[in-house]
Amino acid sequence: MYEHDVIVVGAGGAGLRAAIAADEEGADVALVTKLHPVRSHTGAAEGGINAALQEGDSWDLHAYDTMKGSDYLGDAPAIDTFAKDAPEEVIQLEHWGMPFSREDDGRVSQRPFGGLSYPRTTYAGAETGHHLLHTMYEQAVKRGIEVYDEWYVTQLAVTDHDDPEDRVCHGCVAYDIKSGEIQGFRANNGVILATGGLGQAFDHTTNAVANTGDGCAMAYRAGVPMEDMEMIQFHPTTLPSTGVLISEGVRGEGGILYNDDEERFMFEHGYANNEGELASRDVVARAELTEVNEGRGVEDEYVDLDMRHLGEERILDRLENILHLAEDFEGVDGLDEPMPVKPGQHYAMGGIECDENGETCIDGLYAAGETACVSLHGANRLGGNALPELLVFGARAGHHAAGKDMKTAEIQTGPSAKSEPGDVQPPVEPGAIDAGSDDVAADGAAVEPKAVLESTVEQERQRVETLIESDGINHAEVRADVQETMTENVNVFRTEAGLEKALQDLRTARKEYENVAVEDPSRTYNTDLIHTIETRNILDVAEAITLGALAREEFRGAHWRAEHQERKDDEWIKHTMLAWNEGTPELYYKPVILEGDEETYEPKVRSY
Amino acid sequence: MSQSYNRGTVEDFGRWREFTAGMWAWIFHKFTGWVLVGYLFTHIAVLSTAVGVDPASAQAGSDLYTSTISGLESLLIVRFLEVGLLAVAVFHILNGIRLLMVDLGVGLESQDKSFYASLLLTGAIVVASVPTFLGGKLA
Amino acid sequence: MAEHYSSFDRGGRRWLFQRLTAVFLVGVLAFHFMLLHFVNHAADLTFLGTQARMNRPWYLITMWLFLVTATFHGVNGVYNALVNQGLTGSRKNAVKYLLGIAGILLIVQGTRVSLAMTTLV
Amino acid sequence: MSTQIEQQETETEADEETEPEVESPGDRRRAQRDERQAQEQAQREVEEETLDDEDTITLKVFRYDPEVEGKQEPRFDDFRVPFHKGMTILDALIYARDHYDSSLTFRHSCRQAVCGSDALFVNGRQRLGCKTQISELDDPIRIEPLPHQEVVKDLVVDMEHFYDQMEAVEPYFDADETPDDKLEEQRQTRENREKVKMSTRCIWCGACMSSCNIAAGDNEYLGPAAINKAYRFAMDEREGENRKQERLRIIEQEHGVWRCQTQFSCTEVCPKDIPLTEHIQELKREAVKNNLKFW
Ligand SMILES: Cc1cc2nc3c(=O)[nH]c(=O)nc-3n(C[C@H](O)[C@H](O)[C@H](O)COP(=O)(O)OP(=O)(O)OC[C@H]3O[C@@H](n4cnc5c(N)ncnc54)[C@H](O)[C@@H]3O)c2cc1C
Ligand code: HEM
Ligand code: SF4
Ligand code: F3S
Ligand code: FES
Repeated sequence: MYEHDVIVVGAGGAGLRAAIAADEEGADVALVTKLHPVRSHTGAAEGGINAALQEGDSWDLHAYDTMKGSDYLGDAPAIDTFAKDAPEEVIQLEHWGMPFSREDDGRVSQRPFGGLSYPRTTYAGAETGHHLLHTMYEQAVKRGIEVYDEWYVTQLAVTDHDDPEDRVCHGCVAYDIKSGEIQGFRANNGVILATGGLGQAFDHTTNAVANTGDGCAMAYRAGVPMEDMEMIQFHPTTLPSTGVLISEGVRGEGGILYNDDEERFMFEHGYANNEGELASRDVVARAELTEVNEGRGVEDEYVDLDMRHLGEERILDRLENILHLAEDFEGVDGLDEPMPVKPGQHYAMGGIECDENGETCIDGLYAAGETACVSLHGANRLGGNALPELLVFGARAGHHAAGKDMKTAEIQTGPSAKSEPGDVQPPVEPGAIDAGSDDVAADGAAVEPKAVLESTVEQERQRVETLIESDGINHAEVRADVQETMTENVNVFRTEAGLEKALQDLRTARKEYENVAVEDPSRTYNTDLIHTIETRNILDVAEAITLGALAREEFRGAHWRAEHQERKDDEWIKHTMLAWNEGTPELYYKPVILEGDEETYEPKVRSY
Repeated sequence: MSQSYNRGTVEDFGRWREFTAGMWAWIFHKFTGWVLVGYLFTHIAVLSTAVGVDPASAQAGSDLYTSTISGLESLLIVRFLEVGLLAVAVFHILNGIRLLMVDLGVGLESQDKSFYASLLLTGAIVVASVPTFLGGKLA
Repeated sequence: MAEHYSSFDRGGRRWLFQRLTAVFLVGVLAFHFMLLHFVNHAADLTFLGTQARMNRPWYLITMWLFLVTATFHGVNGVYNALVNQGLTGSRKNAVKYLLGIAGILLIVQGTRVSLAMTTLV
Repeated sequence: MSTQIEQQETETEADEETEPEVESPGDRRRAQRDERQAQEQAQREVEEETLDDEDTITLKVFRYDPEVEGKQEPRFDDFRVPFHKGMTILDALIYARDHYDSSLTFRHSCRQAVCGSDALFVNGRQRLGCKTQISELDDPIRIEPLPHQEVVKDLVVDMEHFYDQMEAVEPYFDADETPDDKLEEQRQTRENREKVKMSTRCIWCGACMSSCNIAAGDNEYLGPAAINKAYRFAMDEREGENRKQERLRIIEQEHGVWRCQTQFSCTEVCPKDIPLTEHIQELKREAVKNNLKFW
């Protein structure tokens, strides 16, 4: 068993920032991560980091933009804290040596970004995330922070009180991928989950293969509610075979979208008569899919993004990176032919419910980064707002877990924050096949930290043993089924029938999962095993997403419902919450907080 | 801990087919360098016959030094070896110049081309010198 | 944690000398080859001819410098090559001294030979 | 066609798992597994037969597992994978794993050449699996783990040594002084940022280190990636003169820059096109200049 004051699970931007923060407070902190830190998906971010740095800009403008962007589903305390802390965090990155792009006077450059009223996006070329990740990992090395890399966290060690709000998290259990060893990690002060996105619930995503929503699933099963899971952002231009992102810049420069009949469908089919290709992400994504669904897709799958008319010179000057991406990942020469694109899952706005200090309703359990939902992004995330979120809330979680005195959070967490029960009628029973059987809060009255940890370790050893020893089907089939139905039914377009179909398919997949087994008998670097466990997590988050989507009968931000074509502010300015409830998920609602420090945000029509 | 398997020499020179220009240049430079040191030692050894030559026999051209050298030079094989030595030396010089340029940061992008150029030039110089080396009286 | 290498035998000096000697050698070696194979054919060499050349002080000094630089360059090159291939510890030390001694012997013998070629001693 | 070999192998693997024991639930499961594997094998053969030759490629993949008896002696397995336009080596490996053999092991994550997980030795050259189009390669495609690194299993190599070397150059920004004001950035000229730009692109994939013959021979050699890392900081004007001196001290140790024999292999294989040899050479000159001041 390993023991530290603070255990940070995940070493992307959020995890690293949290670990450095805890270290700053003098805590003994360790990072436990299934990938070496520099392999985290934060490295893939291209665009930039928002922060109000310049004179003429201010944190409240940033907060206002963020609230508006969230379509009034963000919580004001989270948004205000975020906008206030972001500038210092970004400058701190600069002090840590991040190679930001510069102005002539040597200051950090800032550029305009969608949905921002001021050019406040700092960036480092088109590789902002890469530089952020590496700069922060380097600072972690400088501080000698312990890293357990290629250790896969499989479960949280939580006491088994009935009410999740009484539970305490004492650590987690992890599996050393290289040796196959299973160990308990005891956290004296707290565990911070920073496990990133859940894009692998979909079969077409800009997310990494490792983004399987492990943190969400583990916290969910441990009793922390999931918040606004239905809010998934889809990006309209990703490469069909890999999901690699083709930046909005192509359309910004004048790139045109064509269907198979070579029609400029954004105009010709009236999706956006004014803005055309430059309409907002969700509009374009829906237009593309409509084309494909109506049989006008190229190879019935995608549409073409053409930039040839821009001329070689301009392309090389401003979009060179895109040429490389299309060439390397799709085998297409953008100077010669149009590039195939289709919408892809991009970001999860929802996640583990937590407050401004990263605390969840379980004592000693924190969440930060994409896996968390402080509710900063609400129903729609603005470009460039995720990276500063990692910094701001990563740091806050780290500081708090290490014992720093901080302002009491205004956001309420846990089932006690419920304002009304949910009403969702799933066509099949959601949740665990055999409710209560594999919960973290295991049977027995373990409360004492060591005992909690030991019993969780034992449980995980059993799970691994069974998976390897038994005989069954390959998880890959189950995973593929989940991804397929999610992309088919819980995509950009959501109909009641589709969502119900998805829940049925997920149920079937869950039953199938009961029969999975790991074929590879080896304890050495058994990725078959890891992926099999991940698939379980994918199932849990996919179901949570779908349940939320079925419940929310309105069109808000990224969430579009065929039967409900408008934003219903009277009824739906509330968060959809999902409690695992020992395997029988329960949906309820929690109010959105619109009273900010400076003003109370008034929901307005979101148009740009 | 997992033990691991060492793939041994396959990894090094078993892969020569996959080497690129810079690698070949390195190998050739190494090889020619070693030949040159080898030669340097031998050369001094041969020249050592000059020690203790008495002036009289030198006048007659029958001293050990003169006769050793002309003796060696009368062997055709030695003449061929000398051509080889020339090739080795010329390549080492030309590639040495290439390396000095690399050290100075000049023309790094065309390092492969300069290597091929060294090879070609070496070939040309050697071919051009063959008559001189193999010519001259053998006896 | 990463180990910290602090062997302060900073290889820089030998590296620099290898380049400096190389520059010198380019000229002298080419000259040497030209003189003894093209201007005077090797086969026609005689002790007296050699003596005549070696008696010129600038030639003698050049040849001697040629010897010294070539020896340093060659021996250092060989040493480097071996170290690059991962020679370490006592074997490395052994090679270092062996090559050092060989180099010195070569220079000593070379010096003796070149002096013997002159009428200076 | 190589399914033959495949079949044999699968059988041997299965055999070994059966320990001499009286009938137990485990045995039964194993027996079932054998049976199912045989079925799957048959199915797979059918599947492969029906694949049109035109549209398939053959992967020859290095296999090794220190624990599994049939794999202790390294071998190559053949996989026939259907080809589609835009397919990368990584796609093909994933296909082979998910359809034929779930124990096929390799690292991968981002699928877009930023995480640096999947540097592999493909047809004799270090390449990122996700960034290598199959259409550019000759069939059959030979895929091996990175040379000069210890193999953990199949295509996974031990990266510890590489990480150690990276960390040995104190790879973190450490300015002599930073502004007191928490909202005041350090200034950096555009030229200076341009100068370090390429060096900051490294994704720690290890391809360069694996291609360098010197790094293969001399375990203590810092290697191209680590030296490039040192370059990234030594050349960053924000750090200040004192730190630069310390950085030069690190790279000019015996196993630092001087070991580089300008083989250029590192520069050729770097998936991020970092001019590694150039950076190393510049540091050599920088170190010499610096020392000349003291001589
Ligand atoms: C292509 C792309 C472009 C983007 N561009 C931008 C942009 O321009 N601006 C912006 O603001 N945002 C952008 N985003 C969003 C932003 O990059 C992400 O939201 C953010 O990086 C997530 O960071 P993270 O630290 O939460 O997670 P990650 O960086 O994904 O890190 C997750 C970590 O958790 C670890 N982990 C996961 N599961 C486990 C487990 N079970 N056990 C142990 N460890 C585990 C992983 O090893 C990893 O270290 C982009 C996203 C994508 C995909
Ligand atoms: C004539 C001009 C010469 C030039 C320009 C030259 C250049 C060089 C250079 C630049 C190197 C260093 C390679 C490196 O470390 O990367 C080198 C190595 C070497 N040189 Fe020379 N050299 C010359 C003559 C000689 C002579 C006359 C000898 C023989 C005594 C010689 C023997 C060597 C040896 C043994 C090496 C080491 C090879 C290795 O790495 O294994 N060189 N040469
Ligand atoms: S320098 Fe290039 S090849 Fe080497 S680790 Fe970095 S990215 Fe990979
Ligand atoms: S391959 Fe090695 S020798 Fe130098 S130029 Fe690159 S580090
Ligand atoms: S999978 Fe990330 S670099 Fe290839």
